[in-house]
Amino acid sequence: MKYNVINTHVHNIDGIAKVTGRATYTFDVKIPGMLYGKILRSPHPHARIVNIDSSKAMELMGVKAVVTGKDTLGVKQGIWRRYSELCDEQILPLEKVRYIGEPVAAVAAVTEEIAEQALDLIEVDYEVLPAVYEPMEAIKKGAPEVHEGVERNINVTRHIEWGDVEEAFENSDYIREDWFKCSGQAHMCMETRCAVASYTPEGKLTVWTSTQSPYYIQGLLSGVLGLRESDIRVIAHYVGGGFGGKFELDAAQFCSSVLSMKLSKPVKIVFSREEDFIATKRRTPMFYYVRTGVKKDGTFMARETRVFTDGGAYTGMGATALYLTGFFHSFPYKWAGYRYDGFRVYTNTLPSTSMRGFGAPQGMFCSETQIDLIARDLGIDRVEIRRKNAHTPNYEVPGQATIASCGLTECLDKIEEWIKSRGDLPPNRGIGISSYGFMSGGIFNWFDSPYSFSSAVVTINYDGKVDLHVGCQEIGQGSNTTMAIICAEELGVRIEDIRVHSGDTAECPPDLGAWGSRQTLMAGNATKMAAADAKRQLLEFATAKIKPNIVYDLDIKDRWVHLVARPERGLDYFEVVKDALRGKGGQRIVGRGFYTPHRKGMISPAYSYGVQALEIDVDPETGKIKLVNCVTAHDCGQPINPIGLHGQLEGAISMAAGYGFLEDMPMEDGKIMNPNLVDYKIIRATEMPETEVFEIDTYEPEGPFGAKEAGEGLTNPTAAALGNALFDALGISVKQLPITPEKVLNALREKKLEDNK
Amino acid sequence: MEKHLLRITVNEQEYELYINPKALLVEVIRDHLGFTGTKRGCESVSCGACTVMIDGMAVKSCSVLAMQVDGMNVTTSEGLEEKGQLHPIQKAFLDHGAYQCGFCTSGMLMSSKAFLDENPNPTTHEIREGIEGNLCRCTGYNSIVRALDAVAKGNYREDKA
Amino acid sequence: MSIKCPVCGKVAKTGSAIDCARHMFGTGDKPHRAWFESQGLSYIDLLLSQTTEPGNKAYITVAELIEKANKD
Amino acid sequence: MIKDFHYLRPNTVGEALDLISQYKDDCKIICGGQSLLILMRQGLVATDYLVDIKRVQGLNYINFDTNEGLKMGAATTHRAIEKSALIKDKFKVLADMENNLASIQVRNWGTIGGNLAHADAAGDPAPVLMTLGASVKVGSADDTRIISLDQFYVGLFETALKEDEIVLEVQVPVPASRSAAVYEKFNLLQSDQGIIAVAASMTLNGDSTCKEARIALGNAAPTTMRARKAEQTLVGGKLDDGLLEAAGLAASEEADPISDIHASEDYRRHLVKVLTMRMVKKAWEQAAISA
Repeated sequence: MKYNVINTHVHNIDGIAKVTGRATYTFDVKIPGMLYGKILRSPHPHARIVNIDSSKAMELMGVKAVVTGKDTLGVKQGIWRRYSELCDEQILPLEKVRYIGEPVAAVAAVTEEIAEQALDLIEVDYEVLPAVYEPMEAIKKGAPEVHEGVERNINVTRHIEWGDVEEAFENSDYIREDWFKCSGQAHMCMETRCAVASYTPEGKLTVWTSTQSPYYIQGLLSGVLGLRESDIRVIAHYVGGGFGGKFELDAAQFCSSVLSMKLSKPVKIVFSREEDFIATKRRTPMFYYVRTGVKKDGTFMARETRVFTDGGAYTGMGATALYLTGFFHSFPYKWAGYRYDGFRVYTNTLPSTSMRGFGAPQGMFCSETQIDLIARDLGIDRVEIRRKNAHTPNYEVPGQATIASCGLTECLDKIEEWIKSRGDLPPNRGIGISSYGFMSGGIFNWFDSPYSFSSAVVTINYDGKVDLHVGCQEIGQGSNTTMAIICAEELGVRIEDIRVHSGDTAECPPDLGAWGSRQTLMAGNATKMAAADAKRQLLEFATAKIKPNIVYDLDIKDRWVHLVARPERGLDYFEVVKDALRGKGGQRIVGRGFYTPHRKGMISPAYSYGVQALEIDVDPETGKIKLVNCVTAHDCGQPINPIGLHGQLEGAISMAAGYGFLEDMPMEDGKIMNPNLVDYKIIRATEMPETEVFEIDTYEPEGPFGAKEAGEGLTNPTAAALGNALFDALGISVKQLPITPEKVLNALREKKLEDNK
Repeated sequence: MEKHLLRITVNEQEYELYINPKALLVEVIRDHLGFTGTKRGCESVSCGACTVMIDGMAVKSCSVLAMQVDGMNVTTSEGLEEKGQLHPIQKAFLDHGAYQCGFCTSGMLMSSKAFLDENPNPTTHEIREGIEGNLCRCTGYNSIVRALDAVAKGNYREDKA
Repeated sequence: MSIKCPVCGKVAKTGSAIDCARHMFGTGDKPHRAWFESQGLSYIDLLLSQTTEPGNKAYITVAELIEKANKD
Repeated sequence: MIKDFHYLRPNTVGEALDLISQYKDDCKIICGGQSLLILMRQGLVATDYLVDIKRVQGLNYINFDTNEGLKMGAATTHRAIEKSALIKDKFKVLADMENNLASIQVRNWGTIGGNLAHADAAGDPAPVLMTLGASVKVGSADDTRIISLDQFYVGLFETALKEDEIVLEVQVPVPASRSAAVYEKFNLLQSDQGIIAVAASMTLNGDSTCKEARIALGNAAPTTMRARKAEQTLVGGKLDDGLLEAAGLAASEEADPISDIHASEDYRRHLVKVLTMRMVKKAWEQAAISA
């Protein structure tokens, strides 16, 4: 089917604002009378708060207010609102602090400098408590209790099982066990967490903030501040990155709101980069035990996996990551029997949560690394063993998921072709591959939203210009542009006819926001439905005007309202709009759309698939790895916005490769040792490999115009492909992320010893 | 603390202001003069989001005291447009999707401008070195490299634009 | 003889004690966990050793106890 | 937040030195200041007076003559050195080193004098200049003197500068014939400082045996250091794997590296060995064909 707008070269509709410095981020917001807030943070990983004395700070000229937990309602909040025991975080705690960097007080002053000076004048008496930093320690008898009454510090457990696992192992010819450790990772959004809260005596609160979900923040603020949801307006017009770290309530949002409510003045809080590293959240570190049984011919039979994750001090989105890592660890392969047990353990460290890939990168690193080891052990080709067990269209993961579209086999073929095309590699070069797949939005609603997951409103004005109001959030991934494309295509107009309104809870319908790769499919379906609704209303008038034989259908394409069977017979879109409005008593045409998945299994309505090949160059004397080429065969259904898609792919590679060999958050006694951009290594332009993508065409029946997830799943394969490339180059397998030069060297030494045996 | 008179030209407009000498250039640009296109992403001269041009050189404005550029010419991303027309590099960024969240973009543009002014016919590796002082968490840089390569190849000369 | 699960009586296909142990770990519900404790073992400590140490120690330990339980 | 200070911007070297002798350790000197400002923002450095010598006349030049050798004003930027045709021609190792020092933005503003005086053991210029036998001319209001870089670094972030002295000039002698110098740092990001860095310069006899060897290690000890034991193992020797191995081993033993989040002490020693072997070999081969 031929599209006019979809899959064409369309500029990002926010582009000009972004390349001219006009885009105003929360970081840039300045309003008259605005005060500046700073947060006092705990120097202890675990301590009881005995007393906080802020009298000296209040005496400092220019200080307007100091607040502590006592100035709040003391509500324990969390994003898993359906489960009160998982709402475990008081952002300004009353009783005790549970990690280094946890907020204990907040100051508002006339300048940032005075606010910072005031922090030194606040006296806090702590009773320091014994702390625990490793899940394997925290789970032992007698370990310090991070949260009172939580046995063995076990926060959440998850069990996923299908088939008869014992029988499947029994029928296996070969069984392999491996142990893996996956590190944490910082979201490292270029815009640190920040918020400007403005409470006015009418009892209304407006919060400009850098968030992935204005609706979640509105709901969570309502819960902790005791205000009606609709009296809180959350605005996020431009957001400097999210990556899974910006859809829970953060201390900038909460403390600025509490201070503003106390003073009825606007208060701005911007996290320093160090605060953003030590006191937000991080990708969940995981310990994996994987036991896999296969047939001689490489058929996957059984897998039994046990995972312990380092939850840090609070639950946040970590509970979801625990589930998704277990499910996607089975992905994208068929298993006769599969059993996963996951344990999320509290520790006195920075809380862990969702981050781009949402547990799947860890699960797939462990799975794909082991698959290469099994292929070697059995002497089976690594592509062949994957092809043999790959998901296929209309496959059902027993009790978990129903797959509709799936281009995995085609992806494997394409990558195999590319590897062949590389011919013989020079010494110390290797190519690693990894399959992957991901969800197109989650079906779960632990937030307990009463609203549909996504909504959209399309309004057609007299001049034919279309206002599209969506609750889905633009965070740089291009959702505003994607929605504009979908709306323009469905309505039959041009991209420049659409004006997108998003990032404002007062203007836009509720939507769960930008996480779990949900927007293209869910908000896209809502947008398509709203546009179709508006179009139907237009076509009623057009039909009355053209008076075609009743057997004819009308449609609109590129501003031309016409008979589908006789395209030359039609009317100008703008004329039809004018007539339609008059016919409606001058009312603008309004179309509504909404989407909530139903009967789509436990996880997601649709799944993306792909295979990635990464070519690396290793220096065997130092262990240093250089990325050379990264090629991805990618099934995201019908591409909507090709420029945005390519950008998502390359961005995911840089972040996921960094996870594979650079990025880590080492701690000593709960203190993060590299909370700055000198010591925390992020891939720069000179480290980025050449990239190439093959789009594999599929059509996803559940997605708008056949589209599905495109950007997040691409974070899943790269670390595994990197490890497998090392295996291909030097025959060593490093099972602890990140794969640093030192680990490579140690692995080489061990291999030498083995070989000499 | 006695204030000092700072004479500075930003985007071809002269300014005179009295500042505390400890004020960083980025603070003067953003907070005193209101050019908020220039961003800040770290406290360690690492991220490059604050990159501006000082007398044509790319410099991180968080690493410089405003008084040190007294009497000099500063250009920020707001100063790239010429007669209301987008600069070729800005056009190339649009065409190649060389930005996503956009927070690093102003700094990236200024590094790019200074780099191409100095080296109009770079190799792609030279382009990568030209922007290695600027962190981007979204794009993976390759779209930026393609955009600058296109500008260097002359695809955005006025006669073609 | 084929080994029965001392809690729910399930007989693993192979009837071997080790598979019965695997079944008990995998099920891991309250009654099954309780049995571990009743044997003076800690379900969690056993999982811990199983997921962190090479070999199959925890399963073997439990298998022995299951065999014992099946004898008497 | 940076503590308040009085800002002073002298126009001439004389004015600068007078101010410094007047305020002594109540003042700090800022040139490029990119490192200093980070420390001041972290509150690690506070000062009553800040003397800005970035734009002082007569501190920004690159000269060369065949007797005196190379002379660079302290306020010469890294970028100027990197781009200088003269340096590319006569001291390629310097230009190459500068090309990989941090990012263009930092090289545009940062100065060679400021870098050397900052005395960061991981700094790039010091090891290279050491192997080139460089010295710094330092001056106070009453006196100027020449300090060989070998004597310049006395401890962690500590130099031989007196409280009223500043670096005025970097002096590099004319390289001997049949000699070559090379530098390499090991890092994960191209623009980073080295986890370990090694510079080596080799001077050969007519029969291509080693006449003189100078090896300097970056980030392998509290200060940039010469690997003198390694140098001695090389003098008089012929280029072969055994000799390289011996030199590398010697360097890794005399090095005094720390363990931190980026690398363990053992791994750093290993890197010293590998890089020393590579640099000596490379310099030796270049020297052999240089004549």
